[in-house]
Amino acid sequence: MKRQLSDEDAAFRQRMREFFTTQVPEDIRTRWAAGAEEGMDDLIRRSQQLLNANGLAVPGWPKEWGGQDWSTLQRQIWHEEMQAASVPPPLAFNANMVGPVIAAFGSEEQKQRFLPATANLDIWWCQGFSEPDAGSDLASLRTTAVREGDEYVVNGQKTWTTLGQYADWIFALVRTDPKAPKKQMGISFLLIDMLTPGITVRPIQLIDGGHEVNEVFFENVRVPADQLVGEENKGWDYAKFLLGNERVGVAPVGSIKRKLADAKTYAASIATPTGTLLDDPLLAARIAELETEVMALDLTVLRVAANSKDGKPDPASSILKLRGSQLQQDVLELIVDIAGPMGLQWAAGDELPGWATHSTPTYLNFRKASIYGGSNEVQRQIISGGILGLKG
Amino acid sequence: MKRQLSDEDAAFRQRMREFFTTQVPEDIRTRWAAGAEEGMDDLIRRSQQLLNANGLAVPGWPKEWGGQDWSTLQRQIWHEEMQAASVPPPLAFNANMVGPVIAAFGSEEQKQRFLPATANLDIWWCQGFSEPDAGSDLASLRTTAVREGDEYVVNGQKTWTTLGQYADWIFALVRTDPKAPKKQMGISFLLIDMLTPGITVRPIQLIDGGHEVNEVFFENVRVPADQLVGEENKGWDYAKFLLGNERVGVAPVGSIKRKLADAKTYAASIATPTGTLLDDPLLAARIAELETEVMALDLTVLRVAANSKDGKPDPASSILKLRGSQLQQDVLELIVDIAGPMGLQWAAGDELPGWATHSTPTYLNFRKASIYGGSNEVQRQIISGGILGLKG
Amino acid sequence: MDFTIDDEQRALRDAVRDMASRFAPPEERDKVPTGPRAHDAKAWTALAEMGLLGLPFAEDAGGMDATAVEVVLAAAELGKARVQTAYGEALVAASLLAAAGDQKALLEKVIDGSALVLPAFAEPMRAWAPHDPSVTASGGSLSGVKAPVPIAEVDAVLVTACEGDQTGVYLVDSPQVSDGALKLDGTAATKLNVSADDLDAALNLGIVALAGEALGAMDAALAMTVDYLKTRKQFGVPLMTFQTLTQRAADMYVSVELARSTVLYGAMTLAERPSDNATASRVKVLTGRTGRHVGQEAIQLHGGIGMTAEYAVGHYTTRLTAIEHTFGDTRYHLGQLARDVSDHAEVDVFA
Amino acid sequence: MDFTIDDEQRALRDAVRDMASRFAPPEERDKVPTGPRAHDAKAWTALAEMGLLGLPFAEDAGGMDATAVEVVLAAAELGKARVQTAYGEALVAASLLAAAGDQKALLEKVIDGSALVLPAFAEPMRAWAPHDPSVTASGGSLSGVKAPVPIAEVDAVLVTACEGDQTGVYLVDSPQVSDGALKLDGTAATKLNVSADDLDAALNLGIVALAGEALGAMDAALAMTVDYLKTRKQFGVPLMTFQTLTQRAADMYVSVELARSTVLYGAMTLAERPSDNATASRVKVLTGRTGRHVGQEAIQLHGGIGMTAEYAVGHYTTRLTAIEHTFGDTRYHLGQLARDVSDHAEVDVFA
Repeated sequence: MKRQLSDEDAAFRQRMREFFTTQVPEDIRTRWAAGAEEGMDDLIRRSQQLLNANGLAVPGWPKEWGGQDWSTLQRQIWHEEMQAASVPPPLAFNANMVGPVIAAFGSEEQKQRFLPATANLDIWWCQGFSEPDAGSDLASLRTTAVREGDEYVVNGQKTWTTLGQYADWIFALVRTDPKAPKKQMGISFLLIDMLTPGITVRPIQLIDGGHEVNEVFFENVRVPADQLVGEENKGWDYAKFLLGNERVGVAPVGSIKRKLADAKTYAASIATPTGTLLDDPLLAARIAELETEVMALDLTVLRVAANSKDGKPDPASSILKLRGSQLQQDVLELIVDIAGPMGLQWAAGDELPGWATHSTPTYLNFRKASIYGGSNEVQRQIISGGILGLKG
Repeated sequence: MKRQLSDEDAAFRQRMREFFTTQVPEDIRTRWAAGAEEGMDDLIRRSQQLLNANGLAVPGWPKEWGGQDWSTLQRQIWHEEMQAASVPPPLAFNANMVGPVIAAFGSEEQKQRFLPATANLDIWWCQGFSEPDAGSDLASLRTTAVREGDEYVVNGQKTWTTLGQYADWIFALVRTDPKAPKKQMGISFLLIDMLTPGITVRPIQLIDGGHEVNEVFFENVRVPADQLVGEENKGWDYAKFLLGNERVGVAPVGSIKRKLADAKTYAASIATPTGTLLDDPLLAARIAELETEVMALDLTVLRVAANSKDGKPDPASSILKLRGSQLQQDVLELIVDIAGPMGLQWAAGDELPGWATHSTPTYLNFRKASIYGGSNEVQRQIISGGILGLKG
Repeated sequence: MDFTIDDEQRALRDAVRDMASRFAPPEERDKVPTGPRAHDAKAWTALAEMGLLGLPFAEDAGGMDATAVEVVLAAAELGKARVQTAYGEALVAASLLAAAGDQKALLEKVIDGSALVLPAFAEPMRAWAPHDPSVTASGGSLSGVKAPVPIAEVDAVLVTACEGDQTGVYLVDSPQVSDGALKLDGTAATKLNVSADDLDAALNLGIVALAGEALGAMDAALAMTVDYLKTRKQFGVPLMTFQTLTQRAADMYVSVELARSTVLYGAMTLAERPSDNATASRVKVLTGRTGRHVGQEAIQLHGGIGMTAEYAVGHYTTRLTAIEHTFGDTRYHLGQLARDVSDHAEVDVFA
Repeated sequence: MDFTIDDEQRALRDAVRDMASRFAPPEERDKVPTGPRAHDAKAWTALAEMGLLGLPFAEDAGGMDATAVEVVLAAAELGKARVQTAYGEALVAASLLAAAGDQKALLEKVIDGSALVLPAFAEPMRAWAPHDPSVTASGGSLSGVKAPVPIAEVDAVLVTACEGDQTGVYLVDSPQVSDGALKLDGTAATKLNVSADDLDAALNLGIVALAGEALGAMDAALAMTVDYLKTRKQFGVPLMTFQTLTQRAADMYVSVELARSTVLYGAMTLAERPSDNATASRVKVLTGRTGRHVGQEAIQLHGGIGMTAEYAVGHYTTRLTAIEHTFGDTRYHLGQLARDVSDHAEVDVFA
């Protein structure tokens, strides 16, 4: 047992910190930290291309496709430092989802065609998994793909497609065998160019007024058969691999810590009749408790990272997802409370700083954190079933 | 809508307060408030007989058997004032359980034989419902009663029989028709003298070291058939009546309020480097919040009492039971925290006051409040099914 | 204690429900407003015509001679229908104008809806502290900043300001609000002849009005959630098959019922004792906590659909969040209660 | 950061586990002790013989030259087996004797188990405040009261006392403890040559030892609960069919895993920086909250059986409650952290 980083890891950490805080342009990082929606795609693209040029975009991939031979701990450090410096992280759909799937199950031709462009965000991917009537029950999907010669003809609807408005391609789960004996069977994993005729993207506005998710409609969309990943009807296996693949970054600890540090700065800037909000004993105790809980999560991420078995979905990820989303929400809730009456206004101005006027929409927006990507109820189910062996 | 009590109810409240604080001997009330286990049976007996002599033991019963023509609100006031004055309340098994069942479903002969003695605690009743393998699933009971001539022969085991060590009689649910198509059918409600040969009472020690519940074993116990209440195989109906009958006292608001007021006195008596614990902002805020929540419960009890439909089980009782047990537990937890290091010792002495040394065992003992009498999970089930119509 | 509503109250409630349904925002894709709502002059006129702005004020000032109880019943209907207005805020202003005694003409216009007068008490970069403004007054002119001002298109605002160590309430006509802020730079103002108690009473009325609106919002959010659990299927069965969801719906119900008792009681109590700050703070703390619980769970139990603007449930959560932070948040009011916790042995609801 | 335990640590853990199983209290009807446990001289001797009392101390004082990490691993096994001793308390005393420098003889006897020396820091009717005792010292004699004293049959106690505005630690031989209290009335005492930092370091060692014991207790309580849900049937099906129970078991698991990371990290950190009070307070706050959560849920998910003395689960809850209130409760340590919250931008676990 050893608290400190090894000399090697400490140097690695130093190198990451230096790169992120000095080599990533200030304007990218401040605009990202402010959370502005407009131009977000541009920030993500610039950031990922810079990271990729420096070998920092897809460290978890196989080395020949741009990966790094880092330990899980190092990848964790990379991720935390990136978040701590407010650097837009590589697009998860590219770096953590479709990339590893193509690398693991794609044909050689698919790898060459897609992986470099995916690492460099020359292709912006979006995810076509959820459907309107499926929700957490992914396997009930109804979008069909019927093989006709060298093509699949796709019909159906996907939803909750995050950032689909910017996407060049979509990776989708489709039903290729409607007669399969189990609903998890008969599903395939297709790569589809968003410019293919028959695809319509329709925005879904969220309660904070923002637009980050979409519906995607497929009407007789003809997809070349060489865009099928792996084997037909094996898509569920690839999807499970994709969903359970990543433990690094599942809990956004770096970002939570930065927000919590910000919250203290904000609190110290709010006057009360006797000092500042940071002197208020109730608020200070709430911050101290959150710091303690975030520390516990931070440590658990490090502990779990060290035990990671590569490539195997691990129910321990569920601890990180569950607690990570809770603490992220707790910290955003804290910031709304620090903003106080200023949070009643959603537009910044001379007198009302952006952190305060954004606090409420941001808080509301991140209620999604406990729903998307496997709701907290699903995570608890994975823990109770997969770890504790409690099978209802 | 009217906040204040009517003149009549205000006068009633005054009368109750005066009686409880001046006519019930001081020694009964202080010993009851201190919560000592030893001699508890004597306190209860003395209190109930005094109350009964003044028409205050069984106000909810039919008038001819000692009841009062009070409104539900008045019964609520009676109960709160009794608790506020630390007067031992009438034994629930007598006053709220078996008494109303005999009054509603018993024969005239049973009424005359049992009701006066039950009201006066000349008979101390205990409850024989739960069984070792049933838990919350009462209807799965296995204790059998086989009719032989003018007698039932009872065999089986009951458990969680509260204060059974003092009891003269037990009212028990027994299975009289093992072949009934549903488990709720074929159950009967029997009155059994604890001195009948074949009955053994065995204490169950609880984690606080106390003895308040028991196992009761029946081995060929011969019970005269005229001790069957109502009809054979209709016992489940009477049990449901009994369990859903009472809304007054379901949430021990009077007692919670008294404990919370005590907690403030205790906190003010504990020195800190800068004053007393009551000045500690975190503790004071916790007390203020509890006072607010207890007030909300207090008001809800009054609101629900006014809507009470006599004799009908009402799922609204579940709100009171659920929230009442939670707040009772919260206040006892608060007192443990106020006692601080003193709570590490469980025996009082010159230097360590009884409230502090009893705080931990009392806190532990009342973890039962969310389990006994229908666990909080069962109460939520009643609310979601019975009120919200959410039927799994 | 009697929580039943009488025939007159029932008639009021039904009338407001009917009116509110006409002004409820659409639940249609791409037409749903998000965030703080702009002033809706038509809805405001309808409110005024129904007498809601004058409910707790004397008849000779154009009021209805009713009480905070009626305010709560009306506000609950607005909350249920998602009709967001400055109702609670306007009542604060009207209450202060009524207390001032010499503002009858303006009060009448406020009540009949022809003048929109709102309080502008909050200050940027300062925690809520109604009796401790940083805006200063000197010889009838004010300096400092108030923000956010609830609505820019106001005819006048009431502003708190310090003159020496005295906090006063000032009337500023035709204020220039930009980016949500009112900058005062020697701005002329009329001092109202009101006491600190009057200010408390006005804010307490606003608090209970908003608590009523919150209660309506919670009722509706709970009802939507229950309905969703009944009808929505997942994994081939209705959501209500999942006990973890139904048990949490039960907890929401319990929270809402306790809030209902508290809000109605708060209205009855403040009708008798308008400057009973402890009761107002308890109402605020309880509805604040409950609003957060119910609002968050309503979204969570809906899942993704609860996050979308076209579905009402998230709007209730948005509004509940705003209400919690108006006229002092839970932290502020809990702090007030904590400060006074040794003043009484227990909370006697009949006292 | 590396949380893996090495072979030597594993061997220690297994040895303690084996020993602890021999001293675990019975789980038999009418034989189960409830409440604070009396001193078990045999178990104490076994602890000493295994070297546990000397784990973090230098070899030349009879210690094992190990660290707080080994203390935590050992304490966790005691906690799991419900072997309640004054282990954490004895380490506090030994740490102070070691710091004093001139108490080597007594320290050796403490470590080899031949002398039982414990801290008596708590005072009746006073909240935990280790640097602010009400007992006073004057010319080598003490006046005031310490209570509760963990165990009456001690050979000596260490007592905190004020001399002027200085807090010192004093050794009192053969103290007379009655009804849990030590009354000092000009009682002769030896002042130890220790600093305020030494006192903090000693208490922090005690805190992390107790946190280790709590971790073991939580692990066991969770395991029992999971096992019960798997095997116990109700309404004709195993309890694990009820999703509301399994989801809560999942939350318990998450709590325990976060506590594990925190306790192990706390041990590693305090091994390096014994008087790092902030880390000790964070360990205390997190295990305090988690212990309450896990202890209460373990009973609740068991139902009635969880309340009975013959079944171990409630004893874990009892012990967790005691641990939470030893060496400062959650409120105290949260207050300490809150006081210093502006001292740092964030908690850097590598710093």
